[in-house]
Amino acid sequence: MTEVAGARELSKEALLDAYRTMRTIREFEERLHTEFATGEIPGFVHLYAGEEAIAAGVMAHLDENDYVASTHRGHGHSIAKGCDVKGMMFEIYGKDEGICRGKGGSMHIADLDKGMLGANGIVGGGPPLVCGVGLSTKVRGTKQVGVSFTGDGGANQGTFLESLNLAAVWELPVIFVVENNGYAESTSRDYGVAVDSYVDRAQGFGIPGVTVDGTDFFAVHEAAGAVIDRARNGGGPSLLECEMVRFFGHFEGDAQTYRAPGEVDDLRATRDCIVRFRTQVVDAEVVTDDELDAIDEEARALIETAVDEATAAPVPELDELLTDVYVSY
Amino acid sequence: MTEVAGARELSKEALLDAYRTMRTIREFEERLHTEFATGEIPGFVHLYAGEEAIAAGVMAHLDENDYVASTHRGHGHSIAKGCDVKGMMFEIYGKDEGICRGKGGSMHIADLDKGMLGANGIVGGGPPLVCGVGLSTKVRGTKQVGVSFTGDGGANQGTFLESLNLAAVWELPVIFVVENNGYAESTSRDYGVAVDSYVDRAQGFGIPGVTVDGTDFFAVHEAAGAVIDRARNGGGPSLLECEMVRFFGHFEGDAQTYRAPGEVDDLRATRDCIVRFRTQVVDAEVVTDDELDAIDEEARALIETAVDEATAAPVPELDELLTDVYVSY
Amino acid sequence: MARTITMRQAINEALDQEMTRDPSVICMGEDIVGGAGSPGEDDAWGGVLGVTKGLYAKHGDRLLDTPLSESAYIGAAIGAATCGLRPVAELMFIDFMGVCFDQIYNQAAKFRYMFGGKAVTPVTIRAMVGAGLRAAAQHSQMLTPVFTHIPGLKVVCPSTPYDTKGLLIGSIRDDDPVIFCEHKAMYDMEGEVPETSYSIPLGEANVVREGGDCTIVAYGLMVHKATEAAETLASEGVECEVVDLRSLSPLDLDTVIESVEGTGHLVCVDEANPRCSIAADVSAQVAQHAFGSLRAPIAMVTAPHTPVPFAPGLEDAYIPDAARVAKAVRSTVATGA
Amino acid sequence: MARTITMRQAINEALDQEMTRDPSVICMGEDIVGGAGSPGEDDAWGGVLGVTKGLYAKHGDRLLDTPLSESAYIGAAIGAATCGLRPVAELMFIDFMGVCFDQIYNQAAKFRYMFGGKAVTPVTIRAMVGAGLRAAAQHSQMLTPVFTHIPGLKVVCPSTPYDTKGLLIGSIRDDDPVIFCEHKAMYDMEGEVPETSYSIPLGEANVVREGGDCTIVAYGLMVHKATEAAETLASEGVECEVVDLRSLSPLDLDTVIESVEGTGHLVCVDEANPRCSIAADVSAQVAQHAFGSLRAPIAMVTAPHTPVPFAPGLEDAYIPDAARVAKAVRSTVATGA
Ligand SMILES: Cc1ncc(C[n+]2csc(CCOP(=O)(O)OP(=O)(O)O)c2C)c(N)n1
Ligand SMILES: Cc1ncc(C[n+]2csc(CCOP(=O)(O)OP(=O)(O)O)c2C)c(N)n1
Ligand SMILES: [Mg+2]
Ligand SMILES: [Mg+2]
Repeated sequence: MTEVAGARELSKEALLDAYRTMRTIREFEERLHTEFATGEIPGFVHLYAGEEAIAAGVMAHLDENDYVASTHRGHGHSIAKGCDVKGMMFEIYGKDEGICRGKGGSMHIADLDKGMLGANGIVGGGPPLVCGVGLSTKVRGTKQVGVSFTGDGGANQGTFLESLNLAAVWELPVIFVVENNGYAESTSRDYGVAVDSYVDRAQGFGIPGVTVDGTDFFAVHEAAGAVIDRARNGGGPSLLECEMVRFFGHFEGDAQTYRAPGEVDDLRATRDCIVRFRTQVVDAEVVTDDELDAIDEEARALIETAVDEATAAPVPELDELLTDVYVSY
Repeated sequence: MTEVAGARELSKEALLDAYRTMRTIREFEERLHTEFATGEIPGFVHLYAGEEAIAAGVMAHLDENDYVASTHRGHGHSIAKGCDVKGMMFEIYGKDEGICRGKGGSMHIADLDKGMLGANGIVGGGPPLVCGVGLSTKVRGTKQVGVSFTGDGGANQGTFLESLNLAAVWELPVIFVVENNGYAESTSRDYGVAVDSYVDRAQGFGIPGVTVDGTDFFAVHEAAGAVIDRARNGGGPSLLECEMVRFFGHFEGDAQTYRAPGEVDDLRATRDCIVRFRTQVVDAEVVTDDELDAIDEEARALIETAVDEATAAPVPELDELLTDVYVSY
Repeated sequence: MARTITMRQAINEALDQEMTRDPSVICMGEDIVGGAGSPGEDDAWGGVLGVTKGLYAKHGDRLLDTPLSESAYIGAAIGAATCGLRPVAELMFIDFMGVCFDQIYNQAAKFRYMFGGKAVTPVTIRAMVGAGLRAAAQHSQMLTPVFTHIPGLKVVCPSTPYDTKGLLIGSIRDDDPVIFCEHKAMYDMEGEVPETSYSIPLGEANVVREGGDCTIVAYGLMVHKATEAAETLASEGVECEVVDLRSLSPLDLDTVIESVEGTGHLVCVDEANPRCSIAADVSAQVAQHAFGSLRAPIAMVTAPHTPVPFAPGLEDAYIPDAARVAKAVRSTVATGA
Repeated sequence: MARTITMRQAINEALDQEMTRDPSVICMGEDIVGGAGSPGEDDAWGGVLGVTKGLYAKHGDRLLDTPLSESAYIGAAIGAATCGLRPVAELMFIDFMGVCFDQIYNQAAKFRYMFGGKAVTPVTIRAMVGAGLRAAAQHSQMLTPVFTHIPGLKVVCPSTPYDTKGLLIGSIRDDDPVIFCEHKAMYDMEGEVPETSYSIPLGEANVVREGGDCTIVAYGLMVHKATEAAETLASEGVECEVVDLRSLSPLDLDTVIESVEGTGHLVCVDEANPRCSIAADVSAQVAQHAFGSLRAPIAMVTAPHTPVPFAPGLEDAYIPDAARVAKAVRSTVATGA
């Protein structure tokens, strides 16, 4: 019932946008999973499937002037923040027209024009950077906010913990989203952390927080809206913990024997944020199945084209090796 | 009254030992302050005067098999942990017979045979090391504990915060003492931290804690006894926050204009842990003024000799420059 | 008896044998066991590329998974080393050193000196180095020069399974802190390795190929590029002597100089970035101590002064290859003939 | 108009003028104002050695004291640089880089390359380097080679108040991350400095003394040791050309080579530890690119491969001095004559 209520509070356009974002991410990730198996995709690839509601629910409150610092598992954040999907696919294939000219790959997708400060190969790399975003908006008196995403494992990194303190002390317009999917690589969240909640931890630094079910788009959307609003209006930083599920391995190629047998099938059957969203909005009678099917098809076609074009696209010229080290030398 | 009660619980020998420790530290530091002004003492010197009750109160529960990691303000911890006082003085003067052969100086006084893992020039350097102490005792099934000292400023360093988590997760026999003297260099503790208590912060990591008045030896002694006992008997880590006062500048040469006018005089008049201890034990009628005066004299004589000998002592031979880099090369 | 095993197996065997031999040896790192606290298998990963797989079954709690906090657990390994253990800590990718470098260079490396010789810190820090896995700028660095610069640290980077086993055992037994660099593109490389335990002392280079025309100094993966180049050159009538440094600190300069005295020509190969690199270091020391033996300019073949690019073609161009080494040799040999 | 001021004042003036000129310039660091939140004076310290004293009175909240958390605030400076500010962050002692190095070399240094040229990161990180203040092993390092090794970082280390002001202004205006190294033993050194604002571009060495017999390459405090040696040698009839690198990355190799072509002899002086040092780097590059001009072995005069000792006599022996430089010059000139 509440879920239906949540669905009724958003405009139809907003609902369709959110669905499009989540569906595009899911399609992107499922397809990468398949393509990776063929051996066509180089490097380490960490998929966001199952976690889409967080990226969509948070980013719905941001515009291009707001900045986001992502993680190694960055495709979802990038798509939701408005990065060009084809450009991302080209990047992951290491092609010249990639969003980073093929120089970054999956772990370093960034587009500063869109406010995407980058996926990050270093766990805990992002939180200090986002404090800088908050500082820059304070110094200039603008209304931008910065959002950093950190996993349940990354929330044990000193850089993250120091950033909580700095943001609290300087009252920065910054939101720390903790994406708690229960695992850091193969290690259980409960092995790496001795307390139940990251919110308690944040409170020990003077940062208020809230925990939501990250498979419920509306819960994420509402909580994110509140903390982003507060930050934007001078109310300081917050922590938003999202409990969520990871549908694939830590990275592609992970046999996942550390998970319970049947765990992923169960999660897919019972905790799929996209299925849940669909049920919510259709039950609320604000969107029809047909409308959502059309978006499914749109997403499918987009990713299909993206993969086709990416595989066919030219690789960077070799002299690109030596460019972009300095602005001026 | 309670103060008197506290004094009555300890043996006379323990009380005299505690007084001797505190008095020796005070004498050491006051004398260094004077000597530094003459220009005879090289380098950066951070004095512990005013904070003696913490070193004495904590170390009373440790023996040579327990390990301590100290800070840049390490003289007090070293003396209380049993380092040779003359050797320390020689070291601070950069002499060959110094406890570190003159190679370390004030900021690196260490004696592993006494369980002193070193003063540390890096704020936050010690807490991870002490986790290693705890790990080593767990792996070997011994009963040793590790104690790290960190200032109110240092408690914002990522290394300290990560160590809280590691100790909690591994349930290490480790105690984190936060020496809260209100300042990190010239910066107020309240500028650097957005919460009232470091105990709350530790709880966010799953570590229990307690705050005591660090100018009350008996309060420190009792609280430290409890947490060290718990750690020694498999009960895991704790944090002990001591509120305390610094009688000198951050380092020698500091004009301290960031302090309120008269602040230090007030503190010396009202919050001197040694004066308080003396009153407590004499009021409790367990120790006489004469007995304490004798210790004062003893401490004075010891430091006097230490300074005399240190100034006269030979400096290291120049070929010492190249020794001790590796055990084997 | 020697059998053919991979470098991955050689590391695993070295750890296994040292843990069996010495109860003070423990291993720790993120996911080095894998599955800690998780509902599935306990010994699930054995490290991110499976190097420590199976050790948990044999040694149990002396292998510890850690929370994601490199400063805390690398520091804990160092602290434990100062009070009697002999920990082997895995940093996973050497690229992560930036979040815990203080514990390594200001603590472990300096204790002995700062404390007037009284501390020993027998810790070994294992980490993957090098490019070639399309792992991009933050997972492909060498960074060997950064550690080599620091007095008090020993730095090892083996090129064969045989050396890997012996040098890892040597590192664990060494009483100084050692940075043990494993090239991730070489884990599947095979070679003959004795089953029994043996230790190779740190600080001894290995002449892996003899030749009188030009000395090529290399380490890690680059030894193989150097050897490949040497084979090509042999067919052109140019005989190269390939010196595998094995240990970057301490450095066996004597072996390098002896070789240069014989050949009069020197090419230094390094997968690290060029500035202040191992290649530069060896070149400079030879230019100072064996200048008279040099008959031509010293050549350095290194990665360019850029981060490691992701795109496979660019990454391949980034890594020094046999062709570039051969070209450098040809040019120096031609000059000084 | 030029007046005589100290290096400390030159830094202060450069910061002052840039903050006045460009509202996007901010300064941050531990105690760079001093007294934040404390009951006494607000602007109490101006940094641990008083370098930023007085700037708060003029620029107020654009100078920020920070909590004791280098990763967080250095990272914040870097993050702010990517979105439009031009922060100058003070790391206090360069020795503290170990607790925040990741933000510097994996983040700031690599953004531009990893992101395909789209990011600019105009951050300047000021830090004190060098020995001489009896500050011992963890407060006296150079570490300049560590930063120089990393592609994407620029590294500057001035030797005079004049250069300090111009290079600091140049660094702040530069769109790349710059590590600006201030030798703490030189803060009181005086020199002529124009009152007006001026910028010295990064990557240009300076020939501070001309001479035809031997080239001495140095930077920072060592420039003065080199010049002192050159003066002694001049009285012996040996004329040295002293090249002050000023910027270690980018490196002005052309100026070095041009000088060596004239003199045929090279001595590289570096206060850093020897392995993979700046001295080694310059030596190696000359041995590769100007070998033909060399008439004798290249000599390196550096600190030993040890941490910095505390005892004054040992520390003085640690730091390269004019006598050692002169000796190296005499020996190379004698050899190649
Ligand atoms: C500093 C650092 N340490 C370790 C790693 C290796 N690593 C990459 S992802 C990861 C686990 C991250 O877990 P979490 O933060 O929960 O994010 P998730 O993968 O679950 O999204 C680890 C250990 C790294 N990239 N950087
Ligand atoms: C990593 C690091 N950052 C900064 C410093 C410089 N520094 C030395 S002591 C100090 C303040 C420490 O304050 P606190 O932890 O409260 O200890 P206190 O001096 O009050 O005993 C600072 C900033 C340092 N030594 N190491
Ligand atoms: Mg996770
Ligand atoms: Mg303090």
